[in-house]
Amino acid sequence: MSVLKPLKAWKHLARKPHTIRYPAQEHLDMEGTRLPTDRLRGFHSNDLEKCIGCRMCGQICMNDAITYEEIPELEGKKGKNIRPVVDYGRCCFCGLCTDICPTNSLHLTPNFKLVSTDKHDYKFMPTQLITKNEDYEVELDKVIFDAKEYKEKF
Amino acid sequence: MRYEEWNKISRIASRKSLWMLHFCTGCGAVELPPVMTSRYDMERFGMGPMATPRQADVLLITGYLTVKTLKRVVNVYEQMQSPKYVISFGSCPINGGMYWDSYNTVKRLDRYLPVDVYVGGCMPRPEGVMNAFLELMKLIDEGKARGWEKYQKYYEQYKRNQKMAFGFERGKNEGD
Amino acid sequence: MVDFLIKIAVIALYTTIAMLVGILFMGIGRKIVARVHNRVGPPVYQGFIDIAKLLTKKTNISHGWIYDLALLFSLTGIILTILFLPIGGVKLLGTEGDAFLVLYLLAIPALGFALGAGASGNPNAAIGVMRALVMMLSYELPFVITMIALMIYYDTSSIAQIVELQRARWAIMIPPFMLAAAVADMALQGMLMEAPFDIPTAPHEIASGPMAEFGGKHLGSLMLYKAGTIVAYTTLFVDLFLGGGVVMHDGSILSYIVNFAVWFLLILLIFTLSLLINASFPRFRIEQAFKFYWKYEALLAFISLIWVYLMVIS
Amino acid sequence: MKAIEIIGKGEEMHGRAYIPSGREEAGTIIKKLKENGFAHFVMLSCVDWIDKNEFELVYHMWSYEHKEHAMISVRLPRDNPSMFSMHELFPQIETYEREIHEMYGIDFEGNSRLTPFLLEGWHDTPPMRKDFDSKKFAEDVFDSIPEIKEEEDEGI
Repeated sequence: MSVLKPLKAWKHLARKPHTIRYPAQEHLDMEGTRLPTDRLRGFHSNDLEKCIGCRMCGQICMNDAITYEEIPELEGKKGKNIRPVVDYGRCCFCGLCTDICPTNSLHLTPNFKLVSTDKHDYKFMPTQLITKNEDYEVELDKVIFDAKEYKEKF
Repeated sequence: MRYEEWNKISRIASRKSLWMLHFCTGCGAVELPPVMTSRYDMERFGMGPMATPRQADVLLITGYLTVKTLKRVVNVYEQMQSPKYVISFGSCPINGGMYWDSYNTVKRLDRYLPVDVYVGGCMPRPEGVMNAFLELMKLIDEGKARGWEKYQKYYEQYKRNQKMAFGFERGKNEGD
Repeated sequence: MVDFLIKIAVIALYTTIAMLVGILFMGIGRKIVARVHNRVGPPVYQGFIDIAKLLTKKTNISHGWIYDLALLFSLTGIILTILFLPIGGVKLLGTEGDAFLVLYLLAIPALGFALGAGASGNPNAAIGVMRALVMMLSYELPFVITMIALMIYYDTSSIAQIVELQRARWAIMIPPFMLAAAVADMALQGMLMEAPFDIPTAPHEIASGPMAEFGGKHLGSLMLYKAGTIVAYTTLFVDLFLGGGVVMHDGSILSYIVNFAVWFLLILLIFTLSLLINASFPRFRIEQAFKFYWKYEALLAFISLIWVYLMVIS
Repeated sequence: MKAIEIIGKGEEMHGRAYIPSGREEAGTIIKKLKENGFAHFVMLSCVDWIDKNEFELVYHMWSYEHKEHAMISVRLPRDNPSMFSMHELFPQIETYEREIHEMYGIDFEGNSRLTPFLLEGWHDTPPMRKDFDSKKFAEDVFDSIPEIKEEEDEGI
């Protein structure tokens, strides 16, 4: 009886729901990997020590999202003392800026959650507190999103 | 019962029962099905899609807004019954996003409608969308989500900006 | 005088309880549908929150006094229907021939709803009202035939008496009424506007139909009306076929409580069944629904009527 | 390439038949192709060749019989461009013509529905023309809209 076939849906009553109770529960995929994975293109992180202020990222950015700001504390180091400021009201997370970056200091982190009531919160200088920088992998809890929190390495 | 207490009951009730308008303007509409359906299930918070603006509490601006859509969005927003809230998704309503030099995309939504919560990303993942809903609930609970009062207070400024975007003023300046 | 005041107090209590049960059932219904969809669903008390939110909304758009009063009209109609139905074997109002009265009263809330929706002037509401009235016309034929079968069998036209006469065994245990109960259950599906007969309020086709222009406090009272209909229609079904949930007859306080609990469980069962059907079937178009009721349902109802008639005369 | 055989001119381009045509003969070519199996009118597109000072209208057609894609190209001058409407042959061309009229400012003789279509209150150069500076327009129009000025007190 094809009329009664939809009643197969009642089997879900006896099952555990498929839902992820999001704020309380982590999103895992079938193999148990945490989602989103580390390859997700979220907000940038920039190693201010490694960055040389070459303006390459701003030139390649097709959305005009990257502007530069001066950090006087960086005077006297290699390169210029300007560092990129990303406007996330423009950025489309294409990753061209990280590909072109000659020192590999600019990365896209899997951090994507930013909810705010003020639109000016979306323009900031991506920074990173680096303890060990030989690894490409970015340690998430070491990323900070405010230039004011920048501390010198030594 | 005093007005303040009544207000508090209203806030508590509307926080747990936010009905969103099912009106999708841009690419962010794709992020809503996982949020609405069984994977993230926003009905856990009492949220649900509603068919008409009269019944809805939350207006979602899911992505870019063209001038033509803005006209409809403003109509829809004014039909909603207050307290009403606006959530803007993604980069485009913040500062133009990918369409920053487009001839037809209004770039900063807060000049035309009062926005309560912004979500970053292009587009945000469903977790980001859920975060925005939770943030809005928190704001309502604290009594800070007052976009609709702002819209009433600065109505003339909003109307002037909307008219400028719709091209009435533009046409007048050129003399036709 | 005191008797009169006590009666009024009891009526108020019953109406309140019926409304609260209806609102609770809306929450339970959403939970059940969510579970069939493999979701978690809202909390069970969600209906109370929704109504509280709608009644505390700050602006309300009115479309004239017909729009405002029509909802009161339908709310009154549904409360009156509840009062004429024995709940847990307790009869509040009612007299000889109230089965016919209830049939008329069932039409009043739908008409009030239609009046309000028509006054809103929205074209979607007009389409929805037209469909709702066609739907009413379609489900009433099989439902009335099953009711006539019951009246012939029990030789009375009072619902309270039908409930009384089912003491020995419930109507659903008699073979022809099994068929009649199946017919009446599908008619109930149309009365509650659940799928597959939810075309009058199809949310994504005609923007929730008659409710298209309702918002704020108006939608809140509409949800109260909806809660009332859930209780009224399921109670009608339970009264007609399941003996009104009466299991103890000695008239003690305990029997009141037990009968009430059984009534609650039975309407919950009927409502759950209706929702499970709602959650698993797609929607009929209006002419398909009409055909379903007037062709298959009416035929089955007629068969049960003839069967009952043959049983009575033999 | 069947389309080239039917018309008797044109060349193969990326696996498709490319048939250059004059403004007047395009109608007869499309009609002939339609009669010979090219029953599906896919779309009408337009290219602004600003260096050569001309527009190129491309009529894309598909044949289910020959499994072949044919492109009929018509070149028009950039000042006062106009073309014959073909909505008698394929009714759906009317919509493409409306869009191209709006986006490029090309006039289609015989199309009675060249009314505002996608744009809202447009008074400028048609936006898809290459001499239209989209960035400057966006800056002029949308960036000039002022922010909402809020008063200091939060007593609302």
